[in-house]
Amino acid sequence: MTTRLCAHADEAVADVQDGATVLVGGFGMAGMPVALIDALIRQGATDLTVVSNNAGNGDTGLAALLAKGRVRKVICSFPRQADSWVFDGLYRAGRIELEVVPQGTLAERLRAAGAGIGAFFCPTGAGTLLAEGKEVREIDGRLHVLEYPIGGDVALIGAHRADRMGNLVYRKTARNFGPVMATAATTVVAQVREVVETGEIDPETVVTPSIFVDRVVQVADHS
Amino acid sequence: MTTRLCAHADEAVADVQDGATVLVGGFGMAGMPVALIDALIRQGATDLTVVSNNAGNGDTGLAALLAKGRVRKVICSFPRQADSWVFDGLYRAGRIELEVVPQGTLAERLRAAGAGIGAFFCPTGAGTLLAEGKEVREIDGRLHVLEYPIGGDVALIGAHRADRMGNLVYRKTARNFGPVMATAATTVVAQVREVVETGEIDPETVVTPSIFVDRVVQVADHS
Amino acid sequence: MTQTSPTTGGQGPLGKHDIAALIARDIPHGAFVNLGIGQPTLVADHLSPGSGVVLHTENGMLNMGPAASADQIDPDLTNAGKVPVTELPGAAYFHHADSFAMMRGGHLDICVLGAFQVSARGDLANWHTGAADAIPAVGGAMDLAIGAKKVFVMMTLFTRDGAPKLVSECGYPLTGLACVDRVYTDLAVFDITPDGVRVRQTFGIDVPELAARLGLPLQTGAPEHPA
Amino acid sequence: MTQTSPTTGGQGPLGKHDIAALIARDIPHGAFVNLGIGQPTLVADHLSPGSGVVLHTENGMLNMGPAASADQIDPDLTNAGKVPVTELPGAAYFHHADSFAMMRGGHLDICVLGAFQVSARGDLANWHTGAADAIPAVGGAMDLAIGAKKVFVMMTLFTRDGAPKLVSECGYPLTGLACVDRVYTDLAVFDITPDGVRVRQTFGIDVPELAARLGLPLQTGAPEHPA
Repeated sequence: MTTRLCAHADEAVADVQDGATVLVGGFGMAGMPVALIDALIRQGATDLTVVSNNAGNGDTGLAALLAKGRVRKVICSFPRQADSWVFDGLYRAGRIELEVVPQGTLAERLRAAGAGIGAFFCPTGAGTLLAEGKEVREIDGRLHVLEYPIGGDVALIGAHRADRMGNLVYRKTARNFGPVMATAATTVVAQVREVVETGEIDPETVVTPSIFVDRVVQVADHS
Repeated sequence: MTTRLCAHADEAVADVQDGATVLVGGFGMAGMPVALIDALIRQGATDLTVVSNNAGNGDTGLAALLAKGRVRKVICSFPRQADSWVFDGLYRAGRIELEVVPQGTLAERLRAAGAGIGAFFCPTGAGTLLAEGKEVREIDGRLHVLEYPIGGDVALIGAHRADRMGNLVYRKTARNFGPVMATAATTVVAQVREVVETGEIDPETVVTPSIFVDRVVQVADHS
Repeated sequence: MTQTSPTTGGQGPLGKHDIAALIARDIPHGAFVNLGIGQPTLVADHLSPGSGVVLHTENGMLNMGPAASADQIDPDLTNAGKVPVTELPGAAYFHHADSFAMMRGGHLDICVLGAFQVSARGDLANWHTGAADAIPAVGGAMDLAIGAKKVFVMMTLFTRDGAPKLVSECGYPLTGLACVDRVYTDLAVFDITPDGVRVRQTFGIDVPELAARLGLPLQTGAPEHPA
Repeated sequence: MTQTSPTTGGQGPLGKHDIAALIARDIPHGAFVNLGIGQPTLVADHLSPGSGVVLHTENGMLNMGPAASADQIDPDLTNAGKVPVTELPGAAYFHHADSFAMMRGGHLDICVLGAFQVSARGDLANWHTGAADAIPAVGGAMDLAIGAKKVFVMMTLFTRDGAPKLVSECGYPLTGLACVDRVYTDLAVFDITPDGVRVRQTFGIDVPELAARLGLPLQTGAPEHPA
């Protein structure tokens, strides 16, 4: 339905429920919806499952959400980084669950959720620890692992520009997980740097059409 | 490898082999690579499998290729149209094979070929004639049909503009099957209306990156 | 447009433009809608500019505008029926795999389809007559049938020969199983519910006669699960 | 860069920059290449502007340029290691699902990866030490391992403790099965072939000594299936 322009990030995440699965875009800081994560911390929802490429860096953003004990489980490709001490501590203390998914399989499982694909046979990870317990099938002489969709209750993404209808464009490699997460959640919230009038984005260049976007919040850059 | 700019459509399709599977873009006339099909007719390859949304209209283009007896099998979603008399005649005479695939499943099977997905469970067509003989599985309470990739030896597509590297943009609904077929064939040939210098297409707006494009031919519009 | 209570016959039968108007009225503000090909595309003519309804065409576009006038025709811009159309502000183009992912992924609010038959449990038959010499051609029918959040069918209730098209079991080859939510016809509007077929409105016929002609049990009264 | 015939030891061992230069020299003109993260990204420094090589970064870009200088840093433009980079003319951006579809679909000509171990049949271990307290983190390693047409590994041939990293069976958890085509090391370059490990070049060591230190049978002579 019609995309809503929210005056503040707090309004955009006001209804996130305890126990929700939250898809969080970004790769490193590029495309990271920092203002929305901060609003989610203020909002207070807990017992969350977070799906994101990483599991937080430093002490802000996703790491701050984790540090407050709001996250029950992380589904990501790469939790361990030089500055992922918050996650590392929680994990070693047994206070957070972790599902590690190869990065491309993570993207494809999100896409499957958005694209109505029930499951898919994927060659990535066949014969490795990450395929343990999964159905495996040889197709055309190659081992494939059966992978299921990952959908979210909410997606928080960072885009560059929206029009008033909710069409989105991204900028450079900040595009990353945003477009695919936007297809994969019941409620999709985008933080953007700029909102323009409908018609000002060339229809050939729209990356995420408005149909996928529920709420848009304009925030100052890098906040 | 590096995209080759061909002076003429004949050069671009010179090496299509008898027995090849040829993906042909376009939906109606929008995006139809007419000049490439005409060149393929002149080139003479036969015993072809053609994958396209339709099975030819009127007496030109794909219909002309069929009329010359060059096509053993058509894989498409919608062969029967008001002006598909060439296909209709061949089919009724038992001189051409037909595999009918739901349009979205056709697009998704092409994507799977290009994306290295071994097979996927798809709800479309479950419980219908088009699922007969296919593996069916209930996932989340819904029947799904196991669908396999459709890849091509050659893809012939129509795009709007290329740069000299082979990056492509399309125009309006002429985009249709082009981008997905460009990922799904060993050799991808694009006819375009315009070739511009590398760097003149905004990297944010590239729809088919050069990695997928082997040959580009500039042709006059609607030829 | 004629609206009546479900238990009394109003004026009828409706013409196809009346049915289209009825459907247009039931589409919520701002909905994302696919109108398939053929008769359902008439619904677009009855959507007001202020409806906020966004039309999807499966050949790769959102916010499709009306059919193109002679001087607007652009061979690169057609609807799924290959009719030249126009573009509204806020449109977006995408390729076929993305377009059908959007559909199959349940992102469209409503699609409106024609039908040969609909069964009492919502099975749809609209792609194949099953005749031995018919050339099968499915297009996007199966994708549309299972993709949208709500599937509305627009059809006459009886064939020219008087045979019901709302039936206990489809005789024609199926397009999709249990996928239809509501059926708009010249004589009545029906909801397909877990409890069976429920009459929402009738036009020039009363419910007992309707039930008799269809040979189907019909529920009446307010639906328990409004669309 | 030192090149020798496979049967005579040349100068060696090579430093990481020499190995990177060697790999760069073996990348064909116009190839589409992913350099992963860490040491393999050094290969980019040895590609000449005229090489026509197009770099892919899995976070969604083709025709990535060199690392950004201080005044070029754009937080929206990084490589897979999250290092600020630049854009070359003819670049293209795409989202993560498209980027990994490109990789998994076999469209990249070459990817270059680091490794803990490579087995004689090309199994790769580069993501997990298997230590009980290690936090598993795979990133794009498994996708890269199985995706590109050719997978090159860049590593030292022995650990600091002198243990071989080219082994008959990997002891570390695997990243991918039978996926490595060629192994570039400080002491030798190897092709993984259906007939076993074939030495292409050595640096400061001869083949018998190499075979002895590795404890592996080694083929020599021209490869039957050149990369």
